[in-house]
Amino acid sequence: MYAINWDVWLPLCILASSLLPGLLIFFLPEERVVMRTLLNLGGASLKLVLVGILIWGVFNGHHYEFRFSLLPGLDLVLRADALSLLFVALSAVLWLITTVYAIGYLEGSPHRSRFFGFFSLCVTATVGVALAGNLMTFLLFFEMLTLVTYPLIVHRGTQEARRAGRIYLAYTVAGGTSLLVGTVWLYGLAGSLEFTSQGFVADLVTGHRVELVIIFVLLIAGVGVKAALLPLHGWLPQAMVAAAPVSALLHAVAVVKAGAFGIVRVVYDVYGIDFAVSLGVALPLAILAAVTILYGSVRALFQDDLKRRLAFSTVSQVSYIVLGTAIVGPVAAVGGLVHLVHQGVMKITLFFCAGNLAETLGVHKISEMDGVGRRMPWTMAAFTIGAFGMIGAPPMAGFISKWYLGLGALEAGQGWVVPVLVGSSLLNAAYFLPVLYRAWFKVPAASWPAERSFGRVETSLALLLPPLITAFLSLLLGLLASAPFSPLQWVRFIITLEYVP
Amino acid sequence: MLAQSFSWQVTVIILPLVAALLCFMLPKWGRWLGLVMAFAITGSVIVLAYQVMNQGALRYAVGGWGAPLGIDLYVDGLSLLMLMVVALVGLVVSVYSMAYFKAGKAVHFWPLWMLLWTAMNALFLSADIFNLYVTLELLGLAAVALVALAGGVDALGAAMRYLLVSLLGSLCYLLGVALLYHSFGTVDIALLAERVESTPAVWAAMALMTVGLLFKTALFPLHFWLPPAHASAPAPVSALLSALVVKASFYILLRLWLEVFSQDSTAAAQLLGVLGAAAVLWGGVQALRQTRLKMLIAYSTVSQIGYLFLVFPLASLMAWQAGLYLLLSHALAKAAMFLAAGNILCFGGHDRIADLDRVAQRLPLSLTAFALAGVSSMGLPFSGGFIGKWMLLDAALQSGQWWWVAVIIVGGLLAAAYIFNVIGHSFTRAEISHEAKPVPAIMEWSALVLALAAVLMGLFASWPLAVMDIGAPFGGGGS
Amino acid sequence: METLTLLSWAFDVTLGLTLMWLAWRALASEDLFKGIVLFIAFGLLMALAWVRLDAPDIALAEAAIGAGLTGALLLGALAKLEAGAESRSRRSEILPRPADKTKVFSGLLVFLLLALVVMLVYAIVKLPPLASGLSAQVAENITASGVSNPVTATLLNFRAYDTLLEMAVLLLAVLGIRSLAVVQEPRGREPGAVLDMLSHLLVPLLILVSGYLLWVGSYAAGGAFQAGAVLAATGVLLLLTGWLPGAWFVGWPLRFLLIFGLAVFVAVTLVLQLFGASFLEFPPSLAGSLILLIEVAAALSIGVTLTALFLGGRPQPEPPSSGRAEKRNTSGTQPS
Amino acid sequence: MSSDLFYALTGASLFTLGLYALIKHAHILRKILAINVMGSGVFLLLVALAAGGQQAFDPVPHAMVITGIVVAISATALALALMLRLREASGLAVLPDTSPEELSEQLPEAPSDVASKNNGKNA
Repeated sequence: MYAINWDVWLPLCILASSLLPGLLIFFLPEERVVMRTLLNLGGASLKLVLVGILIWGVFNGHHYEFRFSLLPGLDLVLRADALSLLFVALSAVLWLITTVYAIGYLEGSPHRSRFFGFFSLCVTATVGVALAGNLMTFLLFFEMLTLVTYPLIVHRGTQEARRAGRIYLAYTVAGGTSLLVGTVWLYGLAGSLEFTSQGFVADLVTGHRVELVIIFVLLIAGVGVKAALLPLHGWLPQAMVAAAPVSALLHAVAVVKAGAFGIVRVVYDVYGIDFAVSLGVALPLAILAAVTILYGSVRALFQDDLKRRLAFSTVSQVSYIVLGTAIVGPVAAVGGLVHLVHQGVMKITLFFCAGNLAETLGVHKISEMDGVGRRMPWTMAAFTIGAFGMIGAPPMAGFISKWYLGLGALEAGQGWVVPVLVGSSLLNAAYFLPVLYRAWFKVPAASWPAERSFGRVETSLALLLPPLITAFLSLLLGLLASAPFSPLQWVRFIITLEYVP
Repeated sequence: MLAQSFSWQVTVIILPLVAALLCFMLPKWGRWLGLVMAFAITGSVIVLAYQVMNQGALRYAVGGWGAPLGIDLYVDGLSLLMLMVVALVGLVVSVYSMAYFKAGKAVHFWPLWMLLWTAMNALFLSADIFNLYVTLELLGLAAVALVALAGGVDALGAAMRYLLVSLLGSLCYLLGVALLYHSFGTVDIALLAERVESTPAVWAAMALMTVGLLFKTALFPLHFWLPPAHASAPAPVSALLSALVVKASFYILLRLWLEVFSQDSTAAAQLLGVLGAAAVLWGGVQALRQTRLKMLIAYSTVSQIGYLFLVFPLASLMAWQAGLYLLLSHALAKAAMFLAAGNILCFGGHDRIADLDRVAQRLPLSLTAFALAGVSSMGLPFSGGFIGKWMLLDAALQSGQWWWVAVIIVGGLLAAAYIFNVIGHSFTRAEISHEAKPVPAIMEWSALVLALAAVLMGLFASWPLAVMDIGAPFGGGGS
Repeated sequence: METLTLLSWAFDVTLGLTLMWLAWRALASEDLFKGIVLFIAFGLLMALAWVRLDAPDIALAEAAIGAGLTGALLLGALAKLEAGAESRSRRSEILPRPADKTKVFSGLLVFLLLALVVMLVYAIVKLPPLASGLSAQVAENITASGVSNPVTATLLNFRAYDTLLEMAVLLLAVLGIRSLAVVQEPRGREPGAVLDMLSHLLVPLLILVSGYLLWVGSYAAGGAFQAGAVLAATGVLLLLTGWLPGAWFVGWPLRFLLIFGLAVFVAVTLVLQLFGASFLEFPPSLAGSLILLIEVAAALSIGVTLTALFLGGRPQPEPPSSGRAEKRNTSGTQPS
Repeated sequence: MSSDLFYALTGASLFTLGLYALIKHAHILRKILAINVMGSGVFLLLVALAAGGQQAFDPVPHAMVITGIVVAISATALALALMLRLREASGLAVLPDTSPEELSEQLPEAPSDVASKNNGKNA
């Protein structure tokens, strides 16, 4: 059945599977709930199927690449390579789940057509980022992601939401500009922007070392804004005023992940890890990541607002990916990269649960969570799994990441990383365990701030199922880490490409 | 024989002129005549484009005399793209105006607009600097009369100022024409390009013509007349002025600099660049300070015009292309913005940014148009503005003049700030305070179509770039 | 150099200096009326300068249009200004506020203008002495142009396209004025007996002169614009004596007359194009008659157009209130 | 110096003189006069330079000047009509002297244009 041109069009179809439903949804009247749901879920499922085909095809030696000339010498390239498959698969799976959750969460609220339209566009941009075959395409979708996320953040139209939107834009537009300048400059030097494993800069540019360092800083600063690297993280805790599905999207599926993914791309496929080391930029990046890890954890400790605490936790956790990328050594790289998946699955669970608490009981603050485990046992069970994963307790997914990271750091002779990891894990425990303690062991207050009843179940099924599924997934990711086709194995495969000449 | 003498260049000029006469003669039918003719003009521009793409640049001797005695019409990639963007924006604005102008104003609008169109088409096709003067006057007077159509004190005052500035600019230009004619005995651009040498008269002509055209193009600090004029005109007129009319004088400037003044003018080019940079920044800051939407858009035009002048100090092929690309996408985006602002103004009866009153929900199409056009103005993907900005950055970095990069970046950030300021205000939860007037769907869609065109320019850049090469208008100005 | 007698030299210098002095006084005089009168005088002296420069065609055009009609327009506008001033505050019209610019600004301005003068003078003095222009080409092609007056040949054949667009400019001015103002009612001003009698005498004479200028334009100084201007002078005279176009006239007949010249121009060239000529190309055998045809139509239109410019608005046969009310309504949608 | 050259220089001076008056005077009628003087200066220069040569006179600048004169009267007429209309609306025959930035806040004393005044009140 595979005609040749499917190898060209499949990546585009994956993009279109969320783009077209998204555009259609904009024009749906508010009350066409069934049609909208159908479009949403249909698009999400179709995307999942297409991604499945894509992965299957890549395994069977197909080379998927879509090319479209933007400017003379510069193409828009969508290509399925090993790294992009990882991210595409992650976003496709999590998008489906988040869509289900969002449909449940926003039931009856105004302007849903607009919301879901941008929601779909957001995922489209993310998939574009994942499939980008050169830095130009990456930049295009990365900027598009900025734009389509903004309406989601300000969706509620409250004063705080608009303020968060403004802050988000201030950071991301500035970051985008930095990325743009870096990209143009690099293009001027190298004459090409095609991602290649082990990087293209070393092959195409001779000399210009100072410029290359500046460009590296520009690029990393550009993508680092979305990845919430230390001085650029300010928008993320603000953005938690958005609705829970949006937070899930920001933290786990799209924005933050796109940033982290971008760092991986820049280090591996633009500069190449060896060249980055020879330029002397890898170690500073690793140190920055380590500082971010500790800083995020410390800040998380002092937040009473649950979503804010989770947001700072994200700041910390995403930098594991950066850390793994920047430490020179395949093992650490595996740990970092696999955390892209693991953190996504775990953090989305946590945000779903936080959303459930807010939506069902009106609980927003940790201090209001006393005994919430008795009222909503399933939700809190999922939360607990996610939290333990974050802490890095074996056999959860998070443990795998941290284990590889530590091992890799030792292997690369960068022993200083281990205390960072340990310290961070302790901090993780320090900010998650009290929450769990409160939820399970404290006596509930007489009444919840704003309780809604859902009959026999603790909350609506559309809200309950997604966290359960993702919690289960994060268990599975840890338990079956060494099974074939697990993200871990996949990441190992990617890393062999990046490291073996 | 007939096929040879029949020229689409002439058709493109004569059709709007005939349309103006007809609209004036038959005022009752003016709107429909105007619309039909708008389609006809657009059609003939398309045919002309087809012809030029197949045959390359075309020169046409009016009256069969040929330069220097007669006047030549010349169309190459540069003029073709200008004609096409005028046709596209003109067509959409015509459709929009069908709904916008009620009977009383329509009687005046249509003939004036058709004469404006005549002036622009004639201007982009002319290869003769004195003929260009006549088209400039036609253009300026038509634009002024259209601004005055709004009728309020603001509009009349702005139109008056605009008229005086426009006449001043024309006279400066004409003085330059006189000097050039007497230096080289011709007013044909191509012949001038052959004969030109560096003499005091040429320098004086360059200074005079450049200043005159800068007045009309509203480059900082000669921009003072633009914001009130563009903001107080009726919405379709604002769109035409901001999108097209200021570009017409820029086009002449570009032609002259490319062909006639191309030799050793680096210092002057740097000066233009500096003024452009100042315009980018000043326009952006002023736009940010505005409380009225249309004033904001007008200042945004001041800022965007500045970008076009950053091209002069770079003077590489890529830079010229970038400038033209920015010009085209700005034309589309700015027209879309003014039309969208017109919708908002019609809808709520005011255009105060601070209480846009949930237009995001109530006029989603117009707001989308504004936002998409805004994306192009900011230079974010996917939009023509992004492509232009990319090329401009590339050209700036390659020429080693990195300081322009800083200007481009800050300008983009300012644009993002003022655009999102508007969009943010449309996402409020405020209670609806105004009784709103419904806006005809055709007006909303018109704005959106132009905005989408600006977006599409970000995806299909190869084609306009290929058209730009026809006749190599930038070939002589290369590095 | 020709024999430059001291006398003619002195004449030229005196004329030039007088021109500058008149312009200066016209622009600087406190009284606007005086300024306009001085400006008209300036225009007439300009005509004299054109004669000195061997440009009788321009001299005619300048006298008729530049000085005569422009002066009439200015005086008419001033009259309306002052008529309005009686009902409103007088302060700004009679004594114009000096623009509140600072001294620094004035100094800078003077400096810049001096620089401009120096630049211009330098450029002019340094112009290459041999600037033969296009006289040779014109002379070469004059026989094919259909007329023997080279200026008319240039205007209506070599550069006829300019003239076409220029007539569009004229039409545009009328369109603009008609969109701006409505001439509501006859300004029932009784003309003086002298003026009335004069007009009876002058009108036929002027029409005759106009026709003559048109005819003579093909071989001597004159042509459509000069003829049109004289025609317009007739119209202005009629308007001044209180004549207003009848209601039947101000509708489509007037509009038709306004566009007539352009329409004929376009129609002629389109018909010729059907027969294989290129745009604005007149076959030499027909050129003379075609140019005359176009000139007649153009002169008529120019005359009506210039008169309409003097009228200063759209004559309104119906009650004027409707146009007014509608104007207000629509302007209500504009930001103030 | 030939007399033609002298006329050309006169033209240049008239241009500058008009420019000065255009900028200095506030009354629109005077600005319109200034524009006309500038125009005359340019025309004079255009023709006087052509007459400079010894050859037969060059008719092309003459035609250009006639075109220019017609354009000038068109512009003058439109400007005058606009001035009268502005005076009718605002009571003043001067340009709104306020800086364009303050356009929306201007008109403290403009009495007559009902529509725009009402608008201002709504604000």
